Amino acid sequence: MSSSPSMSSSTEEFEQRQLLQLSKSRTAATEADIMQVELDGYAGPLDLLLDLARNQKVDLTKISILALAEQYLAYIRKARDLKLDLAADYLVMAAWLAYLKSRLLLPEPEPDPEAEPTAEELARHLAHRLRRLEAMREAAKALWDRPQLGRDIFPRGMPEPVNIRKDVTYDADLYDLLRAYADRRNREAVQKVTIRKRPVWSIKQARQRLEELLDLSLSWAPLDHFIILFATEPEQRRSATASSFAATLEMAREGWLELRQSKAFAPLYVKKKANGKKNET
Amino acid sequence: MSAPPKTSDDKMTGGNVTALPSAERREELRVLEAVLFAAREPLSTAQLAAFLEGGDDAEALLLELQAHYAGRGVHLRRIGDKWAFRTAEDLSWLLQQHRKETRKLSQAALETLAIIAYHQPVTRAEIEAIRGVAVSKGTLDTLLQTRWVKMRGRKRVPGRPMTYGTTDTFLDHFALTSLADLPGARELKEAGLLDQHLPPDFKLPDPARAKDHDLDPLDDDDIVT
Amino acid sequence: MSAPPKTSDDKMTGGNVTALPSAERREELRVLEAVLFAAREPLSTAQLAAFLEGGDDAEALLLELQAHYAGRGVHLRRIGDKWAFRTAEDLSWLLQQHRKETRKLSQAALETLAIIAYHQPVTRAEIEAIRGVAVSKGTLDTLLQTRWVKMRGRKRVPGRPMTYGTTDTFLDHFALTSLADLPGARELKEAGLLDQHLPPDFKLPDPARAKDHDLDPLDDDDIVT
Repeated sequence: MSSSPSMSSSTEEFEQRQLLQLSKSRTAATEADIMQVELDGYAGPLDLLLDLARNQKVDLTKISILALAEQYLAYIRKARDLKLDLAADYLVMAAWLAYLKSRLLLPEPEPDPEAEPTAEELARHLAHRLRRLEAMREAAKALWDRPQLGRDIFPRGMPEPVNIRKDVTYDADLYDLLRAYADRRNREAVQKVTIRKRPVWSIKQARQRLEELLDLSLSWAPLDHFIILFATEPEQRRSATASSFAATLEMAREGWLELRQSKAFAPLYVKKKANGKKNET
Repeated sequence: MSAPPKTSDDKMTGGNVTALPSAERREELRVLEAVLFAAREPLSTAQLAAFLEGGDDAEALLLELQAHYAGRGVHLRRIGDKWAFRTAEDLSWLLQQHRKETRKLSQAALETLAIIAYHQPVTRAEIEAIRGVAVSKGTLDTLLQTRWVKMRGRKRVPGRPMTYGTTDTFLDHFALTSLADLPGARELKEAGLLDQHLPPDFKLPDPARAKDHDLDPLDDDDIVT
Repeated sequence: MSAPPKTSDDKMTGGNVTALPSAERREELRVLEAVLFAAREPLSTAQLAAFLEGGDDAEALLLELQAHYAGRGVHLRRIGDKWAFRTAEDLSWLLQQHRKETRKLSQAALETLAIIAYHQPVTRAEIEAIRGVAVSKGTLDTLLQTRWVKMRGRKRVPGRPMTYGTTDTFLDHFALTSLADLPGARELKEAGLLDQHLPPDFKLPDPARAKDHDLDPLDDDDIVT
């Protein structure tokens, strides 16, 4: 039953479904986008009230709200007797109707404009809400029964679309034309200077060379000496120095070479550690 | 029909030769007829007027054309401020082969559509107050997807909730000339059932929460479009 | 139109009351009208006859409907043995909307046009050599569209590349009497458009002297309209 632990986390929807086993079969509001035969039930307490009101078989304007409240409360009581979980909004409605019922049964105090609405007013308002809901239900049906495009009435089967033809005209004047030509010729006529691609030493390249050279050198040596050995062109030296410096820091961090410098801007000395391990180990 | 038919021309002229439709006017009617016949989607009076050369009143010409087609197999329908030729609804049985798979709406969606149509511009909270249950996001999505419903701007109340209304596509689909043609619209209005301005306790039958739901009545001014 | 118009109804009945279309016949006309309106393709007389209940002659009814639409914006046209509503021929202009739009030539197009003007007949590869950048097909298409540029024949070299030149429309648009009016190097320098210090081997071709004698004339295949 609904009280079992596995069901205790049931959603409101589930609780409604439980309640609705009591009610007669009907379609109800659904989250689904398309019409389908939905779980039997009511779309909320107002829907239930409206159904009960219809059972009074009178015009909704002449409905007895007191009788309706009693029917609703009886319905809820029955649901609880069957130990059905009820959605909170059904219970809120029950509480409110119990309150309304008690007020309808009590003699009304002297009308006080400052006080809350009288029981009569509350009852009238509820009746109005029910009428409004019913009116919208009927309107929905009447709307759907109207002739519908594509179902009952049809547009032209072979529409003849309007062709929009764009007549594009271009504009340019002679000055623009000559300016464009002269500018291009000026640019092309100036002797072509090709800027040679400057070789750039990557840190990886620098490190590879340094590793090779350091393998051959067993004592302290200035880093610059190594750089001169592999960066033979003067124009490469700046890039090679930067990359080599970064590479030596990396290698020192990995613990396979030592670095030494006497003061700022002094030559940087490097030496392979005696038990230095290579990167790839 | 046993008597010789009175034609629309007879009615218009009433025997007065000066009131005869001029050749120009007839030509304007032909133009409107051709453009409307060729189009599949409804065209606005302004769009149609652009096809007319003379200073003739497009509206008057369209009404004349509409009258001309009144008893025919094809009708000129007015849809909001737009116009379109559509087959006569009583001939629907002939055209079943053209019938498209009609979009089916859930009861909740259909009810929500009706509430939006009759109460627009209306907020989600107002729809919920009428139906007495929450409106799922899917329902509004579905209605927006059909293009029958559109957002109509935010209401100028705290929280600035979005309001919803119907479109011209809605009018076209349900063969409505205007919202005043909604089934029973006048009766519902007279019965006060379309009134948004309700006492606070209308909103929820929960006395504890009733006062939170005091909504300002909707004016057109509230709608920022 | 000064005389009271004869309406189509008058024409049909010819004043003979017995020849009046009966209510049934009118209904059959409505049916044909609606079916033809909603049809997605022209329908044969036999197909249309299937929609008629009575034993009425479909052909005769269709001819009557056709006569009814004869002076209207829409005609019922017979296409082979089939029927369809079509916009009246004389109103077909309604379905053609011309929209005029003036665009400025892009810098690339302007440059290419200028190179074609001075260096014609010139191949695409030659234009690219002068510009130093590729010429897109779109640029050449645009120039052909302006009608300022035309194809001038294929060059008698391997690959037989197409050459381009300018048209009379070009001369007209830029208010030039002939290509000889295009300013030469000296004038361009005077106008400050060309650099004063250009290499001695700098040459500006004389487009007026351009001859087509070393070109193969255009084939039919070359003509792209």
